[in-house]
Amino acid sequence: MKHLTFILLLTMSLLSTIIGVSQAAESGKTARPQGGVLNYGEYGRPATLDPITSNEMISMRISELIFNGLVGINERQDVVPELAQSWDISKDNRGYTFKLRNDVTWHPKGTEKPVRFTANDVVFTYNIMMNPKTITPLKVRFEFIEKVEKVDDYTVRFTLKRPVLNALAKFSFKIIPKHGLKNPLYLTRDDPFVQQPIGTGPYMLKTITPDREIVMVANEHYFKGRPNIDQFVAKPFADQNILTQALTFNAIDMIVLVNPRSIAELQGDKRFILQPYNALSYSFFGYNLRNPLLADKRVRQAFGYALNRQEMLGSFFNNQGTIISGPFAPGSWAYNLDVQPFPYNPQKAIALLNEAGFKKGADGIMQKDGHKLELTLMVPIEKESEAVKRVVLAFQNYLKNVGASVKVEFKEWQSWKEDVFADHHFDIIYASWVFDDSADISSLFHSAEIGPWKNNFGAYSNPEVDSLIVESKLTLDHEKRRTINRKLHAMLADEAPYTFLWTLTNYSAYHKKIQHVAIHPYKFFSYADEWYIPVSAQKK
Amino acid sequence: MKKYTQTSGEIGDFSQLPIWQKYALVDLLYVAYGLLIVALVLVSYVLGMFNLLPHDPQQINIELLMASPLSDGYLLGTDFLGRDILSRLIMGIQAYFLPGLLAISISLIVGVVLGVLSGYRGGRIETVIVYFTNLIDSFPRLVLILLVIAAFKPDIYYIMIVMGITGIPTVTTAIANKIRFLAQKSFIEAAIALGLRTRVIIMKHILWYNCRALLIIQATLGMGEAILLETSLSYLGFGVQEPVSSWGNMVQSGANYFLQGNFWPSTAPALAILFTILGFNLLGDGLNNILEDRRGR
Amino acid sequence: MTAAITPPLLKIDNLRTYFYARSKHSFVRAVDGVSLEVGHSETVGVVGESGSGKSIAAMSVMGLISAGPGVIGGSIKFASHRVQKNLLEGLDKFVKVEEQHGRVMVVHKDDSGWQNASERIMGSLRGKEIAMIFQNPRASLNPYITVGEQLTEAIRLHTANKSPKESTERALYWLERVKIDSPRLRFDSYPSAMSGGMCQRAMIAMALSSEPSLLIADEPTTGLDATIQSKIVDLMEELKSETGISTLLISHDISVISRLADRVAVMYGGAVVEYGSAQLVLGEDASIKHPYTAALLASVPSEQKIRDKDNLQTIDGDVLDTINVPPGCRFFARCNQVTPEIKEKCATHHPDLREIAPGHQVRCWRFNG
Amino acid sequence: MLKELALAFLLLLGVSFIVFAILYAAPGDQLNVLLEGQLPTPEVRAGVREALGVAQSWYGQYFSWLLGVLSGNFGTSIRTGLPVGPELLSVSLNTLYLTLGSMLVTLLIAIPIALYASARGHLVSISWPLTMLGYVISALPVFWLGYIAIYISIHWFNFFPLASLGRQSDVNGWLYTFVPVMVLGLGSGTISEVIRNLREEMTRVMAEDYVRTARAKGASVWRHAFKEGLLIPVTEIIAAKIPFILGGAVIVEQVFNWPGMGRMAWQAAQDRDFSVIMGIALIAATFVRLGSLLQRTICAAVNPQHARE
Repeated sequence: MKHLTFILLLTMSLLSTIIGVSQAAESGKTARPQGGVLNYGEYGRPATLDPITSNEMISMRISELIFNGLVGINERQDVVPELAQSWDISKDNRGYTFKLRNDVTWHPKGTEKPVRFTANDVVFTYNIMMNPKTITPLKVRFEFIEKVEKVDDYTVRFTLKRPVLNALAKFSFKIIPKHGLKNPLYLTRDDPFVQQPIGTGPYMLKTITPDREIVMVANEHYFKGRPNIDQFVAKPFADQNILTQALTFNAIDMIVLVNPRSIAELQGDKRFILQPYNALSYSFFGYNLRNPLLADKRVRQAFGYALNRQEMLGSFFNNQGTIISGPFAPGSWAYNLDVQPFPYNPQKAIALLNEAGFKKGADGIMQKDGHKLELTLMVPIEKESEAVKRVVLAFQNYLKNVGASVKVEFKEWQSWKEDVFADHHFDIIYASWVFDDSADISSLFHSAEIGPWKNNFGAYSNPEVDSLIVESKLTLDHEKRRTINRKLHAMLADEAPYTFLWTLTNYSAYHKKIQHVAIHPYKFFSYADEWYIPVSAQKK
Repeated sequence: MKKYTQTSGEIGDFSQLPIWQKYALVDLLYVAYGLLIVALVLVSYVLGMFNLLPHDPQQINIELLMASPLSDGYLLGTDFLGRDILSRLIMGIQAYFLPGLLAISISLIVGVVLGVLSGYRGGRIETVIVYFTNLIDSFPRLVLILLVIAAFKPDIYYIMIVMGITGIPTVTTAIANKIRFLAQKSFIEAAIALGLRTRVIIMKHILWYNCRALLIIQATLGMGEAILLETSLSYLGFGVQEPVSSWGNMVQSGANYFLQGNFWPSTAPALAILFTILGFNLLGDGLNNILEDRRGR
Repeated sequence: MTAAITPPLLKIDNLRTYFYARSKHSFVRAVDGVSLEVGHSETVGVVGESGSGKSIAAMSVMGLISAGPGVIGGSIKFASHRVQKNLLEGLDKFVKVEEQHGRVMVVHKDDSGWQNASERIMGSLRGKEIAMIFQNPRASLNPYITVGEQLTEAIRLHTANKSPKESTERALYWLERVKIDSPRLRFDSYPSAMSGGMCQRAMIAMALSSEPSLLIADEPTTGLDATIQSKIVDLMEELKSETGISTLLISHDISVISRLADRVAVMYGGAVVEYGSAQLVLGEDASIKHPYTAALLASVPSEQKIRDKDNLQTIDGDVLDTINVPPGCRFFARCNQVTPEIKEKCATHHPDLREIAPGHQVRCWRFNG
Repeated sequence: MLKELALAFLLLLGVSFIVFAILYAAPGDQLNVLLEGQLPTPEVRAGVREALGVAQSWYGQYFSWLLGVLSGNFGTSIRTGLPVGPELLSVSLNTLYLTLGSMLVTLLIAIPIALYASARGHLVSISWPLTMLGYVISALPVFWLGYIAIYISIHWFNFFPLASLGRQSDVNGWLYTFVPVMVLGLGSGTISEVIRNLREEMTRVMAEDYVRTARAKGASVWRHAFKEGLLIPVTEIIAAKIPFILGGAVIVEQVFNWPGMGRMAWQAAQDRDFSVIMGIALIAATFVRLGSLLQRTICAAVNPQHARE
């Protein structure tokens, strides 16, 4: 399902997320068989294949196979060298100097002999990214960098505007080759590079079929050593039911994200492994506090009590997830486990509503001095939206039981965005935040973020929260920040600008012939170079 | 072995014969079935309108997702949200009834007018109209509709209006040809010679006497198409939107479980569609045969 | 050339062809017990008002009746030097007719069985032994195929001239034979480009080109304007004398019949009411005629009448409705020669065809004493 | 003929303009697809506009597109940045293949049934059930029919009819394309109409005088009825049905993962992908026009005199 992939800051390394690691993971880098092809199915076609302009998951997953960052994140969540072999950080925490590997070459461009990777490429990438004419979601995330300069061919120094906690992890952004682009100043989608990217990564793009099947082959000269599996093929599907069938019929070997309804079917099948990985996202109902009816905290809390989240999670997602109580990525250090999510308690809900001055009308709908408690729930349309439908309609029913009538209105994705973020023409929305490798909730609830195309779409404003957010931003002391965030969590849970629902566990399903599969929660293919297929299983 | 029987007794004036002796049995069966369906549609429309349903079609029941037919109180079982399928089927008619009629009337009325103009007047108007019809015909209907609703909003009325418009050419050309044919048979001259007023000729002699069968066929086909079209769009996610029920979005949501071997949730609405459309088509055929008084086939 | 010596070329016996009026649930007795003979190189004319069933009779001979129940009884014996067979051979087993006092009540018919069997019989004869030409020639030629092709098709189907070259020559020969000007040109043109008369000539050419033993001409002149009509008749007369082909000529036009026919059958209400040599049947003497024939003749303009300025008679009343056939004489209702003494019989009993002079039969109580 | 071509050209022009008008009238911004994943603040939008340099009046936009097309350049997809022309070519060929195939299926099934029904009254007993079957099948939602077909082929014949598999697979790759073609041919409501239509025509023609003549001269009835009773109606149907079948293709391509124009259209419609939508509309319309051109030429060839107008 479609997420609001917005850029929040919340550093990976502090996320003790369950990284899916298959049984075989422990066996160290012993000699593993090479060869074999891995066909994986995607729902939809990738638009662009480069790390800069691509703005949907499919493309990002592919560029994860083709490119590298200066640093990487290993399965244990530590920052590890990748293109940079070492780094040192200045006293004032504003200077980051990276020593680059000198044995890295770019994928050969056609027949030309491979070009070496140098500091120029790093500088170049940064400049491209920040150029106003480059259209990329990344920009926002690197505004904390003041400048970057090349020290020598294999050294670059970044200077930060201000010290940032765990800045290092942010240097995992992908590096693109200086010689790769047609236009040396900025990158738009009509540059051939976005369709024929060359990188330093374990796999190099071979061909794109007319059906936009992306064929990638092992990079013999990969600096971490040649990846085990010879070929990765991304196959686009237009129908999720067919996608699942394709797996069960061995037409593909892997589905990166299994549709909730198919989980049961695949669990039963011994040929496949269902591997959970943290979605790094949570779903919620967001309220528009501009609506006087919703401005009252008690009403929002009442809605919280009215929902039976456990039931929904159970029967819609067969319990593949965790119910949450607050705005932080579950399992993160900031998440306050002492705060309990609203229990299912309709009576309490009704009581709260009455307390807020609502009385049940003749038609069973609560009303307060003439105003009925009638609200519009805006939901974006997608072809494959069953889960969404279930949740929102269930929501509608639960609220009906406590005397609030909700009108569900499905809108085409773009106009939905316009309505919610530009015109604020809505009462309630159902959406999910997806945290990428770095996230921060400050933008969600700070009053400065109210306004068109700002993240605080619900116009929630509370000076206390504001100050807390600012505080936590400024402090560099980890413990201090932790306490602040826990406070923040408790507060927002009580204030209920959102009704926080749950974070779902994503599942990837793959044929069990594929060994040593570790999945990165967000980038997915980060460790794909270590996956392998036993020789016996390579012949299909 | 075919049997032909002479009416026994005095052979006199036969116009009094009951219709089931007048016309081919097949046609009568067709029409009967068609009328039955139409009646059912009307009834369920009314039922829906006054909400006289076994269950609340919106009421979801999370304990009982996708119950099989005849399970406690749910005659046709429940859907992926535990809502009563029967009630939603009945309610589903609402989605098509008026919009469908709108679509049909657009294509019939405009079609007839243009058809008469081009067939009866001819000349420059005709060329213009021909261009117009060809123009509409050049669009793949579904693509056009996709475009429109993606551009504006997925509203069944938008869909049906577009469908109505795309339906115009068929009617227009049919009517125009009919008129030309009649003109060839110097039928119209005769009428004019009889001193009939143009309006009468067109309305009564051309449209009513000679085109009614054709129009009926078009109308019945139109309703069928409306339903199928909405279904296709539902599959693409642009049909009637939840929680409002339409047969299309019922088939679609049910079909998500089809390949897993759970056929019923999609089969139920699919059958509804099947029988209804069949009814409309047969009604058209039967009436056509009877009005043209052809031997039933 | 009377039928006595050799078996006649075509001998229709008590042919009955009914149709079924679905809307009225009863039979249209289009042909109701017709008997006829066509001798070798003889032309028999069948005359009668439209709706008297003459065309249906002809079609029945050709086995072209497709509406049910169609032919339900009788025999059609055909005997040329090449073929001798009953065209309804063994077809009776496909029909079961239930009658109540002379009136057919129920017909069971296995249409497909009948059709297939009849096709088997007729297949070898149609076009080859028996050829047919129709009224309204322009519609009777295939508008999508050139005249020449339609001719050569017939020729290749039924004669020894198989090769395109031969058949083309043959076709051209026949086109000339029927006096189509510039046949080579016409050969390649489509019927739509030709006049009605021209088309009829082409039809005739097509019919004769396969040198059949019997030609059935169904209203060959109807739907053509007068001058053309007479031209066509001239042509047929000529061809008759040249080829001596036996012809069954159906027409409502006495003048045509009188010019071409050796013998004449007058049909009324699906039955033959008078049958005999042309000069007898169409002669002046009204006293030995069936009243209907007399009336028919009286309604035709002849020089004589025009000279005497006596005005044309018309036959009052309408053509007999062959669904609701009265028990008595079918012409009774319109007959102007009913005498009080026979009135009773006329009203109640159907007279049969009886020979009042050698080779002259009439179906009327006046002659049945 | 020349006139026909001119008309066709005019029509294509009209089509492109209408589509353009719709796109232009549509609310929302065709750049949204680029701004996915970030908050498209006015500033960002401005930046994008500058980067793409699409600041044109509507007619400017239309005519620059038109000129481009006339010079063989269909513009580039805003989504992928790829030139639309070549992609459209391959994709539209796939769709054409699907469309023609299904057309063939429809006719192969409809014609015998129709002829049966028309041939003679007494064959009714046989043709009735067939006709019914035709009606039933074409009253089913086409994607559901597709699911049934997939289910059956998986569970009964143990093969998975995905076009993509067919391409890389062994000798009988055609089997993979066979199922979708069947589904489209049977479904999408066409077949019943085709049957009805052909039946009426054939029956009418069988009653024509010249057919009787043919029987009377012992020639093959079918041969004589062929042109008017079958050839012409069939071509007319083909011409008339192309737009519908193209519509059905959208669905079938989704179900069977068929890399065709319909899928592209679906995606593009959501992205407001200007050049792609325009291109597709143009190609589709061209197919339709070609169909009717074909039909007219055949009619003219069959019978130059236009015997029956």
